[in-house]
Amino acid sequence: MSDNSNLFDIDVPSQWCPGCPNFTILETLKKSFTALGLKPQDICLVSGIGQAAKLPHYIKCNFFNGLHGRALPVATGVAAANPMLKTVVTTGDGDCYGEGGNHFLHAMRRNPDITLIVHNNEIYALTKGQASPTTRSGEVRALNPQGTTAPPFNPLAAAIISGCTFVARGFTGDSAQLAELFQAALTHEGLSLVDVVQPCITWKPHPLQWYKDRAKRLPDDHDPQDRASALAMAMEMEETFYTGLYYRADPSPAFAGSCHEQRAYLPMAEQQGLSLEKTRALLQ
Amino acid sequence: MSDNSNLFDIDVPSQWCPGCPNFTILETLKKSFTALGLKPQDICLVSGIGQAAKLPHYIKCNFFNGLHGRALPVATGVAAANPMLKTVVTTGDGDCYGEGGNHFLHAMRRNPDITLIVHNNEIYALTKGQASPTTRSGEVRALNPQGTTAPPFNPLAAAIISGCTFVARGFTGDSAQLAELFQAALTHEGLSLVDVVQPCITWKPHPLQWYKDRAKRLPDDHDPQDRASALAMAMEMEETFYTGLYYRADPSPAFAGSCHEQRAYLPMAEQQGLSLEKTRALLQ
Amino acid sequence: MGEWSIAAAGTAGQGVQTIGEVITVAARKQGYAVFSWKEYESRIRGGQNSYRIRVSEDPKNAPVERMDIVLALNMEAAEKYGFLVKRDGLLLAPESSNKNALAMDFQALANESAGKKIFANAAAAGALAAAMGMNPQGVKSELAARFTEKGAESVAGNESAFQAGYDHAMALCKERRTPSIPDRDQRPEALTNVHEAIAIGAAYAGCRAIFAYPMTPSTNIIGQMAARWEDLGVFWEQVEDEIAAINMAIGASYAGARAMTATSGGGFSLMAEGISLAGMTETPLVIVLAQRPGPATGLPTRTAQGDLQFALNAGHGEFPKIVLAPSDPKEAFHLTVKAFNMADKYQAPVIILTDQHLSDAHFTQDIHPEESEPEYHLARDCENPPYRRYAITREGISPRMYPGQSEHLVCADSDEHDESGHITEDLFNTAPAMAEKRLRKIKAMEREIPEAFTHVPSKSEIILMGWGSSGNALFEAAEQLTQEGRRTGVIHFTHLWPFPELPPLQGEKLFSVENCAFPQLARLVRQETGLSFTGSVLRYDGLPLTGTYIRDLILESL
Amino acid sequence: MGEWSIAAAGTAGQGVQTIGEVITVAARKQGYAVFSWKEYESRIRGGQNSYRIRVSEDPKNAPVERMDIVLALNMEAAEKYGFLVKRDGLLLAPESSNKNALAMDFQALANESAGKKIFANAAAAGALAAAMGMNPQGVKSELAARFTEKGAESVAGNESAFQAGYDHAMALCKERRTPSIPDRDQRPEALTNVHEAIAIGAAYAGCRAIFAYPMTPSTNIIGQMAARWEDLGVFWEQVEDEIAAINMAIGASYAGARAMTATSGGGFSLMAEGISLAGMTETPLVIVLAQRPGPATGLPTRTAQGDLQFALNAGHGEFPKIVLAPSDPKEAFHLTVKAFNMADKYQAPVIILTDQHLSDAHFTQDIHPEESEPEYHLARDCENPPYRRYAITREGISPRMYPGQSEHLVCADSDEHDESGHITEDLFNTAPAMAEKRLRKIKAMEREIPEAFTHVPSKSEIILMGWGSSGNALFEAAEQLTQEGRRTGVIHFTHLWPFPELPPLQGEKLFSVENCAFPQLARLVRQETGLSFTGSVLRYDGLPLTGTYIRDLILESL
Ligand SMILES: Cc1ncc(C[n+]2csc(CCOP(=O)(O)OP(=O)(O)O)c2C)c(N)n1
Ligand SMILES: Cc1ncc(C[n+]2csc(CCOP(=O)(O)OP(=O)(O)O)c2C)c(N)n1
Ligand code: SF4
Ligand code: SF4
Ligand SMILES: [Mg+2]
Ligand SMILES: [Mg+2]
Repeated sequence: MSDNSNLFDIDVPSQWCPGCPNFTILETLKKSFTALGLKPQDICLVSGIGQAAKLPHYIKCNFFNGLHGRALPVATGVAAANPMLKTVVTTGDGDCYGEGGNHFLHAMRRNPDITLIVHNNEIYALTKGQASPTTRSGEVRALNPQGTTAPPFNPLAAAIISGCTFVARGFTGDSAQLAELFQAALTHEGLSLVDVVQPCITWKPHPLQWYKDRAKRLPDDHDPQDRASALAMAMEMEETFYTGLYYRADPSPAFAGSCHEQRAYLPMAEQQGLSLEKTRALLQ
Repeated sequence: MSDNSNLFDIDVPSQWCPGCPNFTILETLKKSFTALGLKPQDICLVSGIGQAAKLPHYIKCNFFNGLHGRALPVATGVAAANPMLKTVVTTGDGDCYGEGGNHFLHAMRRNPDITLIVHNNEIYALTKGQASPTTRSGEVRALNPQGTTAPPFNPLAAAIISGCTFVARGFTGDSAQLAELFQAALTHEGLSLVDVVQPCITWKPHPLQWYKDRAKRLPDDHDPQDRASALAMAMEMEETFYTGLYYRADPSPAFAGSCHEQRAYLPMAEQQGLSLEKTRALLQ
Repeated sequence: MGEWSIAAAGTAGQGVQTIGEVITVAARKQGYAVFSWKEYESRIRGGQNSYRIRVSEDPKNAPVERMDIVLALNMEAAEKYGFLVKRDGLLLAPESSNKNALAMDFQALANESAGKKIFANAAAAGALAAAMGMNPQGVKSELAARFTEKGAESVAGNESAFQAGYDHAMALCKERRTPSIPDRDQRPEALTNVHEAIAIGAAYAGCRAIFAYPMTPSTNIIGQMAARWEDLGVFWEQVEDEIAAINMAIGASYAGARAMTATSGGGFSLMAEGISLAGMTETPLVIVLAQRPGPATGLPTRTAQGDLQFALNAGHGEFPKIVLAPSDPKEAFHLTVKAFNMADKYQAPVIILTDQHLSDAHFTQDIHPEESEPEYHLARDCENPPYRRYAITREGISPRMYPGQSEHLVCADSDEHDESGHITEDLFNTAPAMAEKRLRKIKAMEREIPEAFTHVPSKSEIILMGWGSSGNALFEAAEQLTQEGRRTGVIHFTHLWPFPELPPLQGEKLFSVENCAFPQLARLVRQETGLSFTGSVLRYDGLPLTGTYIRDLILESL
Repeated sequence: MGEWSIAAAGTAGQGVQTIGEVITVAARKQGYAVFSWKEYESRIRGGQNSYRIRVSEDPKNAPVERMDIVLALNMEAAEKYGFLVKRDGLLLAPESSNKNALAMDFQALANESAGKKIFANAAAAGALAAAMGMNPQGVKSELAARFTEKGAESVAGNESAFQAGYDHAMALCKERRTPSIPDRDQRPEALTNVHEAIAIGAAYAGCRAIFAYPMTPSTNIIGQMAARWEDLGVFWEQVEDEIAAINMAIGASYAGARAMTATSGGGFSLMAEGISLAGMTETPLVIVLAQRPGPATGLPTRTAQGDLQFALNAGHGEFPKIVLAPSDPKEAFHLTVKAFNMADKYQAPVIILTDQHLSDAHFTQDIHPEESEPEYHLARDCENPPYRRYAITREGISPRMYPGQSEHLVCADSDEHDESGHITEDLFNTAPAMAEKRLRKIKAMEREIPEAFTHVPSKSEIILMGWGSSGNALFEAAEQLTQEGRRTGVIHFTHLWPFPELPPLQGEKLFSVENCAFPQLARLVRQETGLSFTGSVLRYDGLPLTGTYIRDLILESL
């Protein structure tokens, strides 16, 4: 094994464009797993469809690469069935906020113990450059030759107002911070959101420099416990996108938590069904 | 015609429970139409499925009573096809924020010229009392005998952060205010949201008094132009629900507006297709 | 020996349900088999609904068209349901409207006897018990049992009103031929319901989780899981929409849990993509599709069998699936266990078709759970490492492990994939081989599909073919027709896909019998066998098929 | 006279598309008919893709299996596509790998001649032009035309590299038999594409709005609307999901606009409930389902005909729908006009089935728009007030007005409803009458369904039955088989539902020919006619059916 290699490396050729910042997310995620002492079998990646959603193929672990837009419900099912797995969703802005918007909304409320990583490139990359929910208004995309008109969806604000207790934004240009955010998110109980600004270098919604000019770490005095100021920062989207941990509160009770506790965290696969005796009694 | 009767009365027996506050919404809406000088043919009501969504049947006007959760996209299609219609969606909390959550999210961004009235009874009434997205946590509902665990969805906050320029909450116990809100919403260009607190007197998520104790008009000094304070008020949900106009900004360009302008507001039904000549030319 | 058919009708909230239930339980305690069903409007209060009861010595688990007695709690109910009364039957109603009607002012009786009009339904129950010739003590004590919680006053009021109604009717009924239901020294089989049997069957079959969105008439399945959580032990979650429901169930199942969902037509439509996902990822999944008349919202509280072809073909692309359809609680229980077993073994979606009628009907029928056994097919370990989730095998079935079970990684993919679960673009070998592997499972599945249930006496002139919910009605129709000189056999399908073998036929006239408007079973049978039908008996008014209905239409079309 | 089949292959981004396009246009300008198609991986960069070109004097609008020349821009492409070369064909590649291969270092040639390796694809184009025996001036000027925008330097570089490649290949090719494409004094018919024909056909048919969510291979339909907005004048909106798409289209259509949506399998699954809604509310709707191999995500950039049965049965409940399937741009254009006309007339959903192959292929074919005419069926006024949206009529078709048109109110309902559009619970009359009314429309629709296209010479031994995209391949297979002494006829379906009449058959051996793994057309034909098939020719590797492929499998199975 070379120096850079790690437990999570796998020999599957990538379908991403060479040099895509998705690789930064991939490598950072692998390193974060390693840093947390996780092993491939401890992890279950769940994704939908899109460039982002191909990530699970490039990491050695369990994965379920499902339908476009449906990663969160699948992951919720996984988290319900096996609380011992570290369930991580890796998805795109189209996958998660477009087709999957309703699940996003309700996952925030339901609070399954999942780390949600959104590769936010403000575009539908795999289908060749259409606008996504996070595309800024006025930008030209494949199906908007005259520019989009709708304002972008604000995932951080949506998460904060919906009860999510871990809301962060990363940037592929700042992998050190990204690693910190991933590790913090992975250890947070309940749903944690890391929306990652991920420039697409092929469809180029913007040149790389554009992102670099705008990405700024949250000011040092930002207090992630302060929901109101987190929300205010999240609403600032025009010229700067602040990166870092916007909001973190004490974890709320996680989805299915009391059921897991009652079953001593036994995976459902190992649980018994209703006994014949009890069945007979109930059928009387 | 009796004193109370109006242009919008229709002789269709109601399927609502006698005394349901839905009748207040119905009557207030009819009066608002009258007050604005609208005629039945000017209006198109669109609804989904639920008790709330039956409203169009009880009012004399055009209507499309569609699928559960899909009122907003149908209404968006109507608004695109005929800008001369006053398109109004009447829906329930389950219909709009549950099954229809993704459309809600994106309608806020797309901004079709629609008035969206949500009968928010914090319950799925028609299907007999299950929790809805707006049910408060800890409350007992048909499928939550031990109480729900998720925090409620906050439609006002969601609308405000998503670019909606008219966000209000009404209460069936305050029909004077409701009438004001309806009329203001109906005259607002683009999407306007009126979430109406509508107690269900049959499944009784709470006794009527519970609502009366908690409903309060927004303080006089509330400035609906101030988005931050509108958002802050919307986030206050625990003990009081403030009613009134939370937020109103200058209308953003409405969905399909430039297309309508270009076609001189001609309904699509009256527009011509591609001429034979031009077709022939394009096929060369 | 005889049998009696009764309907209690009235406005939602007037106590029809209570009357139906106490009569049902009391008749059972007197030693009789009861079959009951309901029909009601899609609203919470108001409207006119009815509760139908069939009482017999031996179980007669099918609805009938006409009633010996109709109890109408108000005059609109009398108006609406009066036609149900048999020629020599009886209508009990507040006012008299025709020669078969007995007028009894239930409210006045209640007021006189118990001081309050709200006891009117107790008076009506008394009148019904009298008209039926039941043991009044039994009904009365059932009534009392239901009101003890509300206090002694309520019990006493109900009792007085009941007695008044009973006495009054006894006096009036004397001259009339009425049913008679004397005590019998016999315990009937259990009172069971199809969706309850599915819920219990699922728990017995090892189902650990159900994810569903409320939709009539499927809601009572997750409702059972929620209400009987302590007993059944199945984790349940009401979700934001049906797409979430099926994808969560798939996620849980991928993670090793036996999981299910339940819905009705509209929700099932929304699940089509998820069904295809289960097909591609080879994830076991049980879906109950409780039918109601469509299209779209249709008649939400009524019954139909209109989703057969859709269920058979739901989901884009090609993949094996299994479609089952019980006709009663016993079949429902055993088919549910089979559904979980087959889903697990073949790693495929299984659809169980029920309908509103089955959802709301109660049958007299014992279920013997030991006749079915949960079989588990998760691989306990990997026999030939490295583990490949989609290893190509002779029968098409790959060993399935669950994520976290061991160091063997479980990689599932909705794209076309290689044996290890990774996306493939290899069109020469991998992609077609995977398509073949998946479809090969159908051959193996077919071995577990029994021949269609067939009862065709030799020299039959007619064969009635039906499926699912109409089972008992088919047999009653065949019996009636045979008695009337038209020897008639029955082929009834509880397994619809893979399509079962049919016995060799002898040129009988074939009729499909379907609770829908556009023959779907007939098309399926023709597609699979080439057989032609003489005709179809179709019912599409939202009500269940009955023996008489079928018989009448067969005779008309002969 | 002859015909030539060429493939240009390489990595996405290497210029395969450019080479294919300039050769296509140049060959057309030389007076030839060209048919081209593409196959490519589901990724943005990398992978190995190919662009296939068939050049002939008369149009030959079908793909073929083997190539006269394969141009491989890199050695992986040579490896992957080398097998495509006919026995006496030619492989042009950077290095030599087998006896049919000509090695030409395109990069070196470009570097030497034009000073930059990036002109390698121009060198390759030159080599290809030489190997094909094309007029080099024509190709060169097409190349120049594409690069003028990039400046004179780019044009010059491309030109030099092209010339170098051309000269080099001319020298090398001399000893080899190569195709030859001399100038011809003939203008071929137009170069057309199915999805383009659908977009233009829709605009011509009066379509005013399209709502869609991106999904390969359907995206280029809304893509045409967006890119050619000024010309086509169709309002378009990219929406949040497919459920929104179909419901918006229904909303617009209810409001009087001719409206459509387009999607692929997964998105179509999500639309099933909306299709049922269109059925119930009797709202005209045109849906293009561009198929790709499933289930689930499947092979997103490949082709298949795997959604036939699903399309026929999509949506819960029972309602009339129409399913059409063009095999080429001309049919696509006319069927699109027909789809809008029929949707409007019968107030029902119409599904047009295409696939990835049709989405990406270009045909040489003139389309004569005047052969179809948009017919509008909106009622201009109410003849018998009061206006009732669902008035029951003999044919089942009610006059349709639009909201806001006049004081007549247009009330549409997804619940079962009465004539005025209000919810009904009347099971005795209204509900069954409405179900009948809707289904009655099928009878009327059937009159507009022509007999299946049939070309069966007398004394045919074999009949090939296919549908949609495979049309021309079927005819080529039949021709080949007939020439080889197996007289073969063709029945090709462009109208699939209502199912068309078939001509009387004479006991020929029937084969269904389908771009899928589990015969679906065969099941449909059997369901509707009782006919049995001798076998099926199935292709499920994501590539289109070809004449040779069909012929080979037929001969194998005889
Ligand atoms: C139901 C469905 N609709 C549409 C698609 C087509 N599709 C695949 S990926 C994609 C967009 C992906 O965008 P995003 O999630 O932002 O990922 P990116 O490619 O940008 O990383 C779409 C629309 C699909 N696979 N399934
Ligand atoms: C696809 C689909 N899923 C589920 C249903 C069943 N359903 C009908 S109404 C309803 C809930 C309605 O709740 P809400 O919108 O809050 O209206 P309310 O009855 O409370 O006024 C549900 C779940 C349906 N009709 N369609
Ligand atoms: S298309 Fe864009 S997002 Fe996708 S791999 Fe290439 S650079 Fe990355
Ligand atoms: S169930 Fe509740 S919401 Fe519905 S009509 Fe009755 S009181 Fe109103
Ligand atoms: Mg993206
Ligand atoms: Mg509600």
